[in-house]
Amino acid sequence: MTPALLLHHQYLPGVCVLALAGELDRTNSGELTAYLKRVRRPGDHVVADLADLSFMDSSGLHILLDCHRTCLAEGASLHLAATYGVPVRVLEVTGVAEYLPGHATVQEAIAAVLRRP
Amino acid sequence: MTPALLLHHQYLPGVCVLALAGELDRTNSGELTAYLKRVRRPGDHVVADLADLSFMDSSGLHILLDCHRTCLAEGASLHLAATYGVPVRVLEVTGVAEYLPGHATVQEAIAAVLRRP
Amino acid sequence: MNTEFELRCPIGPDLGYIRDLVRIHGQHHGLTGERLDDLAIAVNEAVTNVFDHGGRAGLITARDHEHGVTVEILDAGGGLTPEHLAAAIVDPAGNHGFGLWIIQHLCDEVAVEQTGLGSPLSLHMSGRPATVVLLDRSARHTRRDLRRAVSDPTS
Amino acid sequence: MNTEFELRCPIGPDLGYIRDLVRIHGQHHGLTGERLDDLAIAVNEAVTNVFDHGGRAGLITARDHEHGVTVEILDAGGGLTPEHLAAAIVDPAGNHGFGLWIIQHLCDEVAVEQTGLGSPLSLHMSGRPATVVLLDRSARHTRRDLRRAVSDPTS
Ligand SMILES: Nc1ncnc2c1ncn2[C@@H]1O[C@H](COP(=O)(O)OP(=O)(O)O)[C@@H](O)[C@H]1O
Ligand SMILES: Nc1ncnc2c1ncn2[C@@H]1O[C@H](COP(=O)(O)OP(=O)(O)O)[C@@H](O)[C@H]1O
Repeated sequence: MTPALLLHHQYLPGVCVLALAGELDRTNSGELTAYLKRVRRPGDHVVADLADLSFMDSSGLHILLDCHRTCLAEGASLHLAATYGVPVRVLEVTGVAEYLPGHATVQEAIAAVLRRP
Repeated sequence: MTPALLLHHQYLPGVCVLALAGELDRTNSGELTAYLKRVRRPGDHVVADLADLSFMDSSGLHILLDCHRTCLAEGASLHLAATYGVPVRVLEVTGVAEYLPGHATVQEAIAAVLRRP
Repeated sequence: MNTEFELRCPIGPDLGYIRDLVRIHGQHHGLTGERLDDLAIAVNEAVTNVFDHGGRAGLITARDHEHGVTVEILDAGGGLTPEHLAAAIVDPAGNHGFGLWIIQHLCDEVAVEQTGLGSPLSLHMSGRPATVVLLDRSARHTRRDLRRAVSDPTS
Repeated sequence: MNTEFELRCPIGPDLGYIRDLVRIHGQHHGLTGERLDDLAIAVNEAVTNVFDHGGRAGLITARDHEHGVTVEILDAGGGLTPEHLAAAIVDPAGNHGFGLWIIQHLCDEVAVEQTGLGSPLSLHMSGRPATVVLLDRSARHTRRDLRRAVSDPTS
């Protein structure tokens, strides 16, 4: 039984807002990779809303960093929103948090992304 | 580690209203026996509020039945309130539910007890 | 490496820990709602008996099957017999006898063996709804639903 | 009957089940909050490695101590070495290497043995607050609290 990972997205002009819910681990991280590839339009900024993500492992970190690099290469950026609990723990202990800007809410993340286009 | 069992009581004229919370099993059922003995005044009806009791085993049934018998011997009765989940399952499968009147709410249980003094 | 089990833990006095483990096991192997409660209730009664009547030590082993789980409670005391199971009665007027009755009425299959190592009690639980089992097996009692009864005390 | 463990389960692909078992074990043996998260995160990484780099089978054994718990992940493959642990680095620019780093930075003690049966990785977790451990050990990174940072992005 693979833990449930629920993925949703919403488009704003130049921004793909991605909501992750459930538990993200090695058994379902491929779903996130495929989803990102499918829904992110070239050049889009990405805001990843982690509010309902109760677990994230190192494979999740790798996907976020890959996404970050893809964004940078296209002049865009990846911002995280509502990070707490296990995801923030994993982001923190590895130092990855320092590479990925974090915001209290999705609204603030979107505002930050749109301020520096 | 013994699971937490929280016991509270409140007096009404002729009625002892007992609220049980947590998990009731063989490792802590002695606490309930002692508590009942201490707080129930002779002749009191008892209303046992099980709303926040998430587990009850057969030792809990024995205590309720003992209390029921003590009440009967003194012309009083034991009524249960807000029984669902595990406690109702155990009361049902043993047929004990048929001996102990059950009510949706504490208020209804108190009203029923006071109707037949 | 023997991994012909899904979960194993020694019998200890922390009944809440054992109930939680059994719930996690059942949940991850397809049991939900009342079936999950039933398994936790049954295992709890069996372990309580190991302390009340048995060797006060033993081993719990949980396995999964295509449609449900089996939990084996191995009492190091070895005193539990098929006769005890067969003799289980419910006597709300008396003071004893609920444990083995509850176990046999909540589980789909219950069996006890006697081995040199103790008396393993196997409780099998399928994933199908519990109501079926209750209607099936418990003709002895009126199966009125207390939750219905409590919401309408006149019924 | 060997009961020198508190909990044992075979390594299987249901990582969520293993995390839940480990959480129940830690919780009933005194771990709370972040310490409980840390243990679940570390065990999850170790078990993931058994699938990614190891024998894809093995055994998880949890024991409790006076002030905390130890979880042993025995990889049937036996390929994990102390050198792997020592070589663990974090390279946010690269693509690998987070698992063993995370394990060693979240647990109080980490050790690997090599036996004929496989490579048991022992993760020890005490009940004391995790922040102490982090401040202690992770001088390499600025330990700013992301939760503080996210509520004030300018800080
Ligand atoms: N693990 C055990 N070892 C020995 N005897 C047992 C064990 N479990 C149950 N029994 C026997 O079966 C009887 C019925 O048990 P049970 O239905 O659980 O009710 P109770 O525990 O209230 O007596 C016990 O009184 C005891 O004689
Ligand atoms: N169970 C294992 N068996 C064999 N080698 C392992 C095992 N776990 C880790 N390793 C080795 O240690 C390296 C670092 O592991 P880790 O830090 O988890 O990062 P990653 O899994 O991303 O490579 C692996 O690439 C592998 O060579």
